[in-house]
Amino acid sequence: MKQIKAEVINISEVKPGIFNILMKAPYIAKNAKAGQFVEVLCNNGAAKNCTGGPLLRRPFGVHNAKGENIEILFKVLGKGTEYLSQKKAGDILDVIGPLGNGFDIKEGRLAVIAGGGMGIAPLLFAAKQTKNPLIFLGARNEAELPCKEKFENLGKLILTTDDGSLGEKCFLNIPLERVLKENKNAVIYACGPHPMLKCLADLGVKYGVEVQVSLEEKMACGIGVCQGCPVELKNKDTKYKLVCKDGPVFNAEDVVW
Amino acid sequence: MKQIKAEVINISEVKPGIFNILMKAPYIAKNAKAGQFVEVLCNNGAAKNCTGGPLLRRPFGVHNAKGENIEILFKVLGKGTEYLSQKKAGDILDVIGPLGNGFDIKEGRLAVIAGGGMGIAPLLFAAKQTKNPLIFLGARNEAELPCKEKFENLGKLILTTDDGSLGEKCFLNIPLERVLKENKNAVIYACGPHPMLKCLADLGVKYGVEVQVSLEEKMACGIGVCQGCPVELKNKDTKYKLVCKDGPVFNAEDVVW
Amino acid sequence: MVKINIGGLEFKNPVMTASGTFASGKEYSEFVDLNKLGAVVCKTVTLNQRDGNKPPRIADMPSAMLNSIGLENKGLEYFIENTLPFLKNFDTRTVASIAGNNVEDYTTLAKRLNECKEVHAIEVNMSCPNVVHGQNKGLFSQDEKTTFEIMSAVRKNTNKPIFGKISPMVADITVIAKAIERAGGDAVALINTIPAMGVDLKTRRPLLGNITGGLSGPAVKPVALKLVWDVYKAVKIPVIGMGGIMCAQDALEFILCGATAVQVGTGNFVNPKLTEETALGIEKYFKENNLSGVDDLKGKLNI
Amino acid sequence: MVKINIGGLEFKNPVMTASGTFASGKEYSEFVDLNKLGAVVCKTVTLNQRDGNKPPRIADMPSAMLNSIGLENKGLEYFIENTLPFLKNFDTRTVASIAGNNVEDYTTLAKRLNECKEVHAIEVNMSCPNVVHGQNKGLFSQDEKTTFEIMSAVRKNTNKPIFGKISPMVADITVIAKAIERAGGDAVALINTIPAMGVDLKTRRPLLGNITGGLSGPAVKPVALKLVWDVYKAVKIPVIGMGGIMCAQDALEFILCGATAVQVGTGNFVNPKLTEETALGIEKYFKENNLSGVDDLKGKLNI
Ligand SMILES: Cc1cc2nc3c(=O)[nH]c(=O)nc-3n(C[C@H](O)[C@H](O)[C@H](O)COP(=O)(O)OP(=O)(O)OC[C@H]3O[C@@H](n4cnc5c(N)ncnc54)[C@H](O)[C@@H]3O)c2cc1C
Ligand SMILES: Cc1cc2nc3c(=O)[nH]c(=O)nc-3n(C[C@H](O)[C@H](O)[C@H](O)COP(=O)(O)OP(=O)(O)OC[C@H]3O[C@@H](n4cnc5c(N)ncnc54)[C@H](O)[C@@H]3O)c2cc1C
Ligand SMILES: Cc1cc2nc3c(=O)[nH]c(=O)nc-3n(C[C@H](O)[C@H](O)[C@H](O)COP(=O)(O)O)c2cc1C
Ligand SMILES: Cc1cc2nc3c(=O)[nH]c(=O)nc-3n(C[C@H](O)[C@H](O)[C@H](O)COP(=O)(O)O)c2cc1C
Ligand code: FES
Ligand code: FES
Repeated sequence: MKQIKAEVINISEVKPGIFNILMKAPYIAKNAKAGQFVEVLCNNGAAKNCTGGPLLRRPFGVHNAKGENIEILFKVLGKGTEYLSQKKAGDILDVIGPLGNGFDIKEGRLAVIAGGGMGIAPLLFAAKQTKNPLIFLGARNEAELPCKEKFENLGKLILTTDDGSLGEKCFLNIPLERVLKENKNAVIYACGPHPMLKCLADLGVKYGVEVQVSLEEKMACGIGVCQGCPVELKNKDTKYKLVCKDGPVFNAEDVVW
Repeated sequence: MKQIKAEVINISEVKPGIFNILMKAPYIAKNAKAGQFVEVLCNNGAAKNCTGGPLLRRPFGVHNAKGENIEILFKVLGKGTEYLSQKKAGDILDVIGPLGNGFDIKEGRLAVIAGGGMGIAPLLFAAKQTKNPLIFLGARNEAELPCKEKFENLGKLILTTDDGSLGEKCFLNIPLERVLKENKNAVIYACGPHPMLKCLADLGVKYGVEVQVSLEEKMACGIGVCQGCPVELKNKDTKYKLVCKDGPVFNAEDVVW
Repeated sequence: MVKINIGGLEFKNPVMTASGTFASGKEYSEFVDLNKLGAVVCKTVTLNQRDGNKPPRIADMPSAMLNSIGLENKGLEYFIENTLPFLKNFDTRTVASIAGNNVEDYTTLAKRLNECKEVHAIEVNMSCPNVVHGQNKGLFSQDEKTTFEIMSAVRKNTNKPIFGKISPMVADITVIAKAIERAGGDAVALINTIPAMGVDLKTRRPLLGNITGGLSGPAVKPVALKLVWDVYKAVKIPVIGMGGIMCAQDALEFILCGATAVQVGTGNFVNPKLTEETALGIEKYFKENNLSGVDDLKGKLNI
Repeated sequence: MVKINIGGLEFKNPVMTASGTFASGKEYSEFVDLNKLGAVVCKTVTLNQRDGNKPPRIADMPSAMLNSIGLENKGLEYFIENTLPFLKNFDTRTVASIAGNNVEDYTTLAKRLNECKEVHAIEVNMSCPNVVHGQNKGLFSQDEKTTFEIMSAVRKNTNKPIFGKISPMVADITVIAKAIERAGGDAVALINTIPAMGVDLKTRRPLLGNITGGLSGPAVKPVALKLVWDVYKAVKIPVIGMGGIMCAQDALEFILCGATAVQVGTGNFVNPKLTEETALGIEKYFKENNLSGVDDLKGKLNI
């Protein structure tokens, strides 16, 4: 992991309120694994004078890494993401990464990608590192499902929305369960809202299938120093592990849901 | 006084680090007197989230008022002025004004304008409201003396700089004293660094000439509420008066220098 | 309208001005309709005229300001003759804020103001960090016994509702709040500014003429919320919360943490319309969320 | 190099890491050269493993952060066996930070760490706002007597320099600082975080799992400077200042207000190179201003 001055090469609003930033970060691009993340400073380097954005960095999954560049994909929720959304090509971002463990991609097993809402962000990179994955992407509605076209050539794409505005009108666990019934050697790589991940964890238990979930927690340091991002795990030497360092990807079986 | 949403019509860097903002503020343009000032919000309206600039407003003299527009002229010193310097045409500024008492322009008397450094800012407007003024502008060097050309047609212009890069190489009190010797009915309207104003106050006493000085103090409210901007005066019912409300213009005789 | 009641006195809504940040309302009445406010809490008045501290009295801090005004005011009689009459013209509550150098001063102030029918309630400021008191180094409200004595003295000399305004800088705020309650205080008002300072490295001088001052504004809000929550759990009398309120949401957060009313201070300087906007914003929130009164939100933190 | 001396121990410069914000240096050693720091103050260690508080443990505040970690750590023996060895590789001072539930815990911790030659000094944390102690509601360092007892117990059990780390939330910080001095403490370290809280109006829940937490970062600097200044004037032992240091200038301001050394906390999360940059910046400033040592700036406020 390194602290990088990354130049914004391109920023685009892919759906209303959802932005994609392509930035030059050769070290991170070269070293990042799917499921790892970066911590981006969202103020003008002048935390002291508080000119712009929050004090603490914000974590974002590596959405894509290619050549010297990486991409992040994010939704504007608060002042950190709002600050980032206003960046322009040529601006310099202060980024730390790559951070966390990333997915443990199991070759030779059926890769099932499962992304809900903004959870799809780190999964593009994951999908690219698996062979012929089955890709389940779900969201509340079409507007909340950005970048599906980027996934189209990577594997078989199954879309679901809560309101039926795109794909099947259901949660993604419904079509996903149909697949699990027939593919016990599948591995699920998942990221999304907590209830969705819990549901996948249950499916994993039911069908004896490995489920890797990428979790979220508020972060300060992002590198395992501050103990600010605990996740409760079962049967371990300590009650908590750290999302930023031991995660963000955990085996669903280990998590106290 | 009113709180106005003023659109930036033009912003220009007139000398390195010195900016002029022309903004649309009909109410202020119509009601402002020379020597009055405005208080400008220098953060994104989001003081709560501290996105950009300092919490407290910043005071600036009305540099010019014409039609629906006013101008301010300022030097970048800290985060408030830095924030303002980054504004663009079309941006909206939150401005309170006009504030303070302004100069008491005495018609029929010889008007002597005396501005040091950024003290020239409110004096353009003052010069315009006097007839055939003698205008003394002083600065450390040429680079610190913006907008002298704006004064050129308003009256007789006498320039001084500490390093001789423009006009006479001396403080402006030297040529000014020469004038006072011969014009006991002059009134001096002055703004500039504290030592310069003190020096003019002394000259006023020496020659029995009225000197009106525009003073500065850190401000919070700008309207006489917080008692944050005291200036010590002689022989008054209270020790202090307020720069924002009782001033910024004071009779030099009354001030405890 | 979100009416509230403190010590038997009704306020049309929970929004008050914080003492010292609104003078007596005259200046800000050009920006806000005072009739829309729950109360105007006037600048603290002392028995005699006070000149205040030497300048500079103001400095900027990250998300905050520092002040060391030093209770500049023209004294009690001037206040009664020249300041109070203005507020008679408005349909809002007038709260006088008082400070003394000792218990006797507070007694005199309370007795005299009790006679003024324009005054609806009295806030007892025992916590100005910019004034040094003769007998002890600290602020009155940093000491349980002194707090009790002052509040008792004021209680004996007025039957108007009285609020005890206290400093955040104590080991256990509940001890002080309980002393106010025991003495017959009708509300605990907090927080006053946090003692603080700033320096200029270039000149090696303090930023304030008085060296130290009081911190206020958004930076202190998390500290204030915690103390309001502590006091809310400890006493039965209402809590008046303040510290860093910059919008209606901030005010609602204070109510959620147990405040019956709120005061807006530093925020006035940033946005002169803030008091009225806060009152409107609270009303809107209560309507949208079908809350019938402040008790429906007060202290209702899900924990 | 701006060397300093605390309790007879030399530090190569006045910049230390603030406990709990740097772990034991391993992670940040990828960003900074630990050899460039005056000292690494390790995360507070307790006798036994502590799980810490339930999440969320972190929240953003204006110019600040809120935390309620709750002293999560693996306990004393783990610390000695697994953490300390790493720091042996660096030419900097290692300061262990300790916290207990009672005086006996502090005694045991001090005694055991006194045997570890890797430990150069001990910081006695009596002020973590995220831990509830059995016997009393407050923090140890909010009480003069408890502070004295703990520091005395530690003093008796180690001859290494000891720093008493204290909470800002007291009526009179000098009383606590003097208790540390009387007990034989070698330095007063302040401030620990300010007790605070945040709430989410939408969910009506506190932002932290532990409800309340501690505030740190730029917002608290003015409060910290004032307390450092107060303590500097009250005691003869060195003051170690911290609270919101985000650059060398901030650190120099602390020294100007009387600090002999400074600690960098929250700033590490914003800028992982901050400790080293601060050390370099201080050195540059001293050189440019022809200051021969920290005493040339310490407490030299023009007033
Ligand atoms: C390891 C990791 C990887 C992440 N990757 C991505 C990513 O690739 N793309 C992306 O868009 N986001 C991602 N997130 C979430 C992202 O970090 C947050 O959305 C961001 O920090 C919000 O910052 P803010 O300042 O804009 O909002 P804040 O001001 O912090 O919060 C604004 C509001 O949004 C809520 N909020 C904050 N974070 C979340 C969240 N994660 N989910 C739902 N509500 C939230 C807050 O509670 C608050 O109500 C990731 C988080 C983690 C821990
Ligand atoms: C009534 C009034 C009218 C004014 N009119 C003008 C004007 O027309 N044009 C203009 O350029 N300025 C004017 N000023 C000064 C202006 O308000 C300040 O320059 C401004 O507030 C600085 O804000 P900042 O946030 O950029 O600097 P800060 O961050 O507040 O300060 C940065 C540094 O500059 C120093 N500083 C701040 N203000 C001044 C000052 N006035 N003189 C010298 N050093 C200072 C500070 O001490 C600090 O070291 C006026 C002031 C008053 C009271
Ligand atoms: C400039 C200024 C003057 C103040 N004067 C007084 C005062 O006279 N009496 C008083 O009780 N509090 C006074 N205060 C404290 C405020 O009433 C309030 O308690 C504090 O500022 C916290 O609220 P805020 O963050 O909204 O400003 C003053 C505060 C400021 C900023
Ligand atoms: C996440 C976090 C964890 C902390 N843990 C400890 C701790 O274990 N022991 C301790 O004495 N102080 C702890 N502190 C307090 C800091 O050491 C420091 O006193 C405080 O944060 C003020 O400095 P700052 O503003 O530079 O962060 C912690 C602070 C933070 C932000
Ligand atoms: S964010 Fe600091 S340990 Fe995870
Ligand atoms: S700035 Fe508030 S009284 Fe002058």
